[in-house]
Amino acid sequence: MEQQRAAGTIGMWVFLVTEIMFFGGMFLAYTLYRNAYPAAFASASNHLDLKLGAINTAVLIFSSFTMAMAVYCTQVGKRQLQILSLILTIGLGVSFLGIKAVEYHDKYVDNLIPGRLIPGRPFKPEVQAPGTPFDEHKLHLLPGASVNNVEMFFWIYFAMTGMHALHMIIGVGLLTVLLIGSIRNRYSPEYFNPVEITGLYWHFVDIVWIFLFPLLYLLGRHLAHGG
Amino acid sequence: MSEHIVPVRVYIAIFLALMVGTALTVFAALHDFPWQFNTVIALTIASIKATLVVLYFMHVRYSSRLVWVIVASALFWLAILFALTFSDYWTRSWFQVT
Amino acid sequence: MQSGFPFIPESASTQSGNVDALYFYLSGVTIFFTLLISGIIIFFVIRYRRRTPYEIPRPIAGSHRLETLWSVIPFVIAMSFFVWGAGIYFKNSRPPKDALEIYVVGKQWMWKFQHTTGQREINELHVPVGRKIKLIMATEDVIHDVFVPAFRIKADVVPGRYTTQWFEATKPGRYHLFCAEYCGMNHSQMGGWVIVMEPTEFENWLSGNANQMSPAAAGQQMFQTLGCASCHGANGEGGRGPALVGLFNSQVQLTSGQMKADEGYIRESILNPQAKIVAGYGPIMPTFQGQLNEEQIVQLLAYVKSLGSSQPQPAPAKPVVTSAATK
Amino acid sequence: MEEFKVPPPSKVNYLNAEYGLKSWLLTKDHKRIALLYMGSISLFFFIGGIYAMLIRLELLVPTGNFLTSTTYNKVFTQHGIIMIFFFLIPSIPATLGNFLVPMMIGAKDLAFPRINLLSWYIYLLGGIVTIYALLAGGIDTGWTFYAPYSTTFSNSYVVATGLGIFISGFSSILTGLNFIVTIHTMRAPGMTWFRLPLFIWAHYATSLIMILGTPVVAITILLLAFERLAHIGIFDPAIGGDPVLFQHLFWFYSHPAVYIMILPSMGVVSELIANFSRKNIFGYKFVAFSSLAIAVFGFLVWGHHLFVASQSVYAGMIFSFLSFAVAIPSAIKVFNWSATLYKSSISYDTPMLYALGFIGLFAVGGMTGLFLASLAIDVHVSDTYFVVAHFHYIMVGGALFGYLGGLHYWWPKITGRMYPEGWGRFSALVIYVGFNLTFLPQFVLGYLGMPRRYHYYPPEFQVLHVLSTAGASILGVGLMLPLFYLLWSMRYGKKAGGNPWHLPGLEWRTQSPPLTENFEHTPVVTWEAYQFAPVEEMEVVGKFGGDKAEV
Ligand code: HEA
Ligand code: HEA
Ligand code: HEC
Ligand code: CUA
Ligand SMILES: [Cu+2]
Repeated sequence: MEQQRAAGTIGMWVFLVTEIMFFGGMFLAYTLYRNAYPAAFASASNHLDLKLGAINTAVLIFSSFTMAMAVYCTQVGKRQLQILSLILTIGLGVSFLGIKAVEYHDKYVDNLIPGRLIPGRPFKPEVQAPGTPFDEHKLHLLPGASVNNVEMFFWIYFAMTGMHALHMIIGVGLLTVLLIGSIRNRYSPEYFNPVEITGLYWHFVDIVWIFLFPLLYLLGRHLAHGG
Repeated sequence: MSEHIVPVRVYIAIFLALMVGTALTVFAALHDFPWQFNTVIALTIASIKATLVVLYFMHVRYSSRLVWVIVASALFWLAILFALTFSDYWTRSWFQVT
Repeated sequence: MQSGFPFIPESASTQSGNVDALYFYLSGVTIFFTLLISGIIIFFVIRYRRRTPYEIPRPIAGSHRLETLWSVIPFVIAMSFFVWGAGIYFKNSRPPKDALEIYVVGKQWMWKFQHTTGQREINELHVPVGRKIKLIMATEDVIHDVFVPAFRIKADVVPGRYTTQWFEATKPGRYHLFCAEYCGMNHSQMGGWVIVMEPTEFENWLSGNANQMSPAAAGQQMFQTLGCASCHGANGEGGRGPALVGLFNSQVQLTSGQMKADEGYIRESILNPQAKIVAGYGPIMPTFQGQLNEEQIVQLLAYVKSLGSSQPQPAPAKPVVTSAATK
Repeated sequence: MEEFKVPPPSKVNYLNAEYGLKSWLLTKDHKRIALLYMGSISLFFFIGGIYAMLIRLELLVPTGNFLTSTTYNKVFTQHGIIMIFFFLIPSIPATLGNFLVPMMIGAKDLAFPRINLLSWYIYLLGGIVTIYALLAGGIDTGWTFYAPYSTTFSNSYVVATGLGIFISGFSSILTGLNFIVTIHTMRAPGMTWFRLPLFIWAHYATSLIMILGTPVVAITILLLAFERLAHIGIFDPAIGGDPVLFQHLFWFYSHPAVYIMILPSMGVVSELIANFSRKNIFGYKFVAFSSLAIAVFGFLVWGHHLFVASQSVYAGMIFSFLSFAVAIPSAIKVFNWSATLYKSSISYDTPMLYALGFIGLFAVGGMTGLFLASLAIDVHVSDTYFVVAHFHYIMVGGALFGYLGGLHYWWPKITGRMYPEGWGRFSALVIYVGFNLTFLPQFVLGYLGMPRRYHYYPPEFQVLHVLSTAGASILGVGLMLPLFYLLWSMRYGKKAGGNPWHLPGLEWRTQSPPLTENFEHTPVVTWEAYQFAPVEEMEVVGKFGGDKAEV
């Protein structure tokens, strides 16, 4: 049993290593192009919804906390609390995805979906002309930014957040299985490995977001004060 | 593997720290620091937050050496990927402008 | 065509001898080690063949001394390969200042060459013997690669930027030109000949084909028709846009820093003018991306270059890949 | 002192424990899964081999028009893709590794038997998707998928093939994960790290590469597919992307992947050299750690595929330097194997012939890799037949020879019957001769300037191409022989018994074919790896190896 438990945990850690490398490829592309096209990336970044991004960060951190509590409650055998924590975690995860969907929709409205990801709706943002009144639906280009490279940003944005969202969806699925398991009283202080491993996965997804948030939403904000 | 059970107050403390970190990073992002300090600050805060999650929420602090090694190797390989790719791009003239 | 020694191709450039020498050295080392290892193995295999079915030889644990020896010796040999190989490579990847420039555009599946004096060729390249030649290469579509075995040179041609390579032919003759990066259906037919001629012959060839407009002249024409002149002045002397006279190879003051105006920079300035703004000017220059093919861009480039370079051209630090990617 | 008993051979073993298709398709037994894998990779090897024969046939004449250029391009691409992703990468790990890793460390199974089965299904799914792509129209990008040809210009089934490779990548990740966890947590009592057979070390190193590299190629292929489907991508110059970034990401995996292919083979060869010369490996620790060193250094050299790809000159020099560094652990292995033979007792059984062949051919393949790593030479021979010869020497002369050697060596364990020794030696010889005749001329071709992936070529290269094709036919015949006699031996071969080679390894201390649980009792290991004991003791139940070896 002990060996089994160790194997499960180590297996999940090894799996998380592969996940790190998987996201690593995209982080690399991000770093490269952010360095090459700082102005375009900052302009695009400023067009993202800072408020929603920050709220989502908080939501996800909170869900990580409830997840940690779920593991804790299983370890000490508080079943009611364990179920409650799991429900909360799932709820927060779903909220995150909901907010993300709202953001995606905003981008859709502003014609910011890159390439032909959505057939018939190519990337074609309206660019704010200098001196005209601020319009939040228009792209405000900083000096030196070119629209082409803004498209690159949005592709990286959708690729990374999309991959992250996919991981969230899988995570919510795993949590649902756990929830059913705990309602059926399957886990106990002697046997909590599934909860623990799912927790590891969930926290990992949280960590990815902890990096995505500043990289995608924050860098370059200072260039357009209050923008 | 350790049977270590992390007390609830640690979790709460970490949770609060993460929230504060988030607020800080947003706050810092809206201020104009010289040079690349905006980037440095944002990434430092993110790394601290990630470290807290890894150490406490993911229990690495209380885990076997093997888990430490696994985490470290992931970071090491990520560093390889970045360092050697940039050994190309940074020595091309592409990045001459700063 | 075939040289006397059938294991190496014709050697017809200043660098081919160096590469061959290194190749012989490596071949020697390889043959030596292969024979050494095979010899040892064969000797052991015969000498220590199993004589009785159940014999158990005495175990030997190993020897740190020996193991260190056969880690250090290969390392030292390998470093000699490295130093020698990198030395030749580094030298060969710096195009000399006084080289004759030839523009190369690859497209599926042909090579177009244009001499600064206007002669155009397809799948054939005429060059004089004893002159340093620098190829400035671009592609209309996928990655191609200019490979001339007799010169021991090869470099990929990458979409979105210029790459360069150079050679100096030493022997008149006809040499294979291959495309050495897989580029689709007729990759194997995307080639032709490099024809190396005596200088006088080459002059004759040039004058025999002199009816074409030089790339710079063609570029000048486009400069007028595309409306560049409306901002940069009829002769590039400047106006709403900065002066282009003396721009090439100068140090440009940008809003975001400083940069050398090499080929890649000029290319980018035409295709993605917003990316790097000259200090003191607004981002008003329209992009010409999608309106020009690589050949036309090359001609504009040739024109801008013909407006003179302000500084004596310093040896570029990173040849072969000097170029910048376009935005 | 722990008594270790060889059980009287039971009639029940993993092969006949259960019958019926379902018992195979739903099995969680690592040995059965290994056989499932073996069947599927053999199938892919033959498909790949037929493509190889088509290549060689077409190149018999300079302007062969038995195939069109488009078809030729598809043929070599599919040859490369199938051989690499569906044959060589899973070959040893998923078959011999799957079978033997648990047995060699004294475990009942891998740590995650169900994941192991899942990995086979994933592999199969990836294979089916790829075969679908091939039948639907094929792919013509070269196995390297370089952008922008693959993203924009190719008119072939790039996305479907990419998907197949993407899927099968997960099977390799899961196998690697399973091995790592198994080796860490399931070793039998007394099986310390330095008592592990070198085969295990090699597989551990291989698994590291699998889990660290594969995800990067997975995301790369995914991005490539999007670039093709949605016309949006990080490799597209139109929006500021760099096609060379694709090459960086691709080779970040694919260079280490060549060590996924060779390390397991090196593991096999270490076993063969030691066991067929009855001698412990000279410098066990050096050989063990050199596997890890190859796995780590292997990640530092990918840029040597980009020397002429417009990579920065300085990066080229860094990668060149590091490529030479990675050669040293390989050199250590070669010399230590040779030294192991000193004052040993060498038998000339088929597996040993393959092992000896491996050393020589790998040395040649590896040292010609050094030609390629020497910048100035690579400029000339990159993308020529020199490269083709280099990697076939390592992948066929090295990796495939190791696989064949291992297959013969463990055949009695797997099937319970011996292969016919005479046929084994004969075909090893034929393969060796055919192989050299096929690929030795290609080194010369390459230096003469014959580019690779060429359908038509200048006539002066014909002589060497004819030689190569002649060799390939011999090689093809040689490779057909094992197929026949191995299958034949499954029914008519001599019964093998638990330990036909009289060896001390744990896998030999149980019956052949083994029980489903591998061992009757969990073994307790008291001996070092490759500690040979007199045959009387190996045979006598209860006085087996271990206790005697204390001396
Ligand atoms: C199993 C597969 C495998 C292995 C193990 C290797 C091993 C090595 N490879 Fe190879 N390689 C490939 C498969 C492999 N390669 C493939 C498939 C390609 C082409 C991909 C494509 O484009 O399609 C390729 C291409 C390739 C290139 C790019 C060529 C080009 O396209 O321009 C280079 C360049 O450096 C290279 C180098 C090396 C080196 C230095 C090693 C080293 O690891 C070798 C180390 C081994 C030894 C050195 C031999 C043992 C040592 C001795 C006998 C002692 C004597 C030694 C000394 C004196 C130093 N390889
Ligand atoms: C594991 C990897 C592997 C293996 C085992 C092989 C095996 C062989 N390969 Fe291949 N090869 C590659 C990996 C491999 N190759 C790769 C990665 C490429 C690059 C692709 C690219 O450029 O994208 C390549 C490219 C390649 C080329 C270059 C094509 C070109 O650039 O235009 C050639 C040319 O000779 C070739 C030949 C062969 C031959 C003759 C064999 C033989 O060893 C095969 C022998 C096997 C059999 C013959 C099968 C068994 C027998 C039968 C099925 C019966 C039929 C036989 C007869 C009728 C005789 N291969
Ligand atoms: C609408 C006016 C306009 C037109 C038309 C125009 N340019 Fe420009 N160009 C500018 C301005 C303004 C700048 C400086 C700001 C910048 O870098 O974008 C500039 C910069 C440049 C530069 C970089 C100069 C330097 O000093 O670094 C080059 C090269 C150039 N243009 C070439 C061209 C060519 C070739 C064309 C025609 C195909 C062209 N321009 C058409 C306005 C124009
Ligand atoms: Cu152009 Cu190959
Ligand atoms: Cu490599």
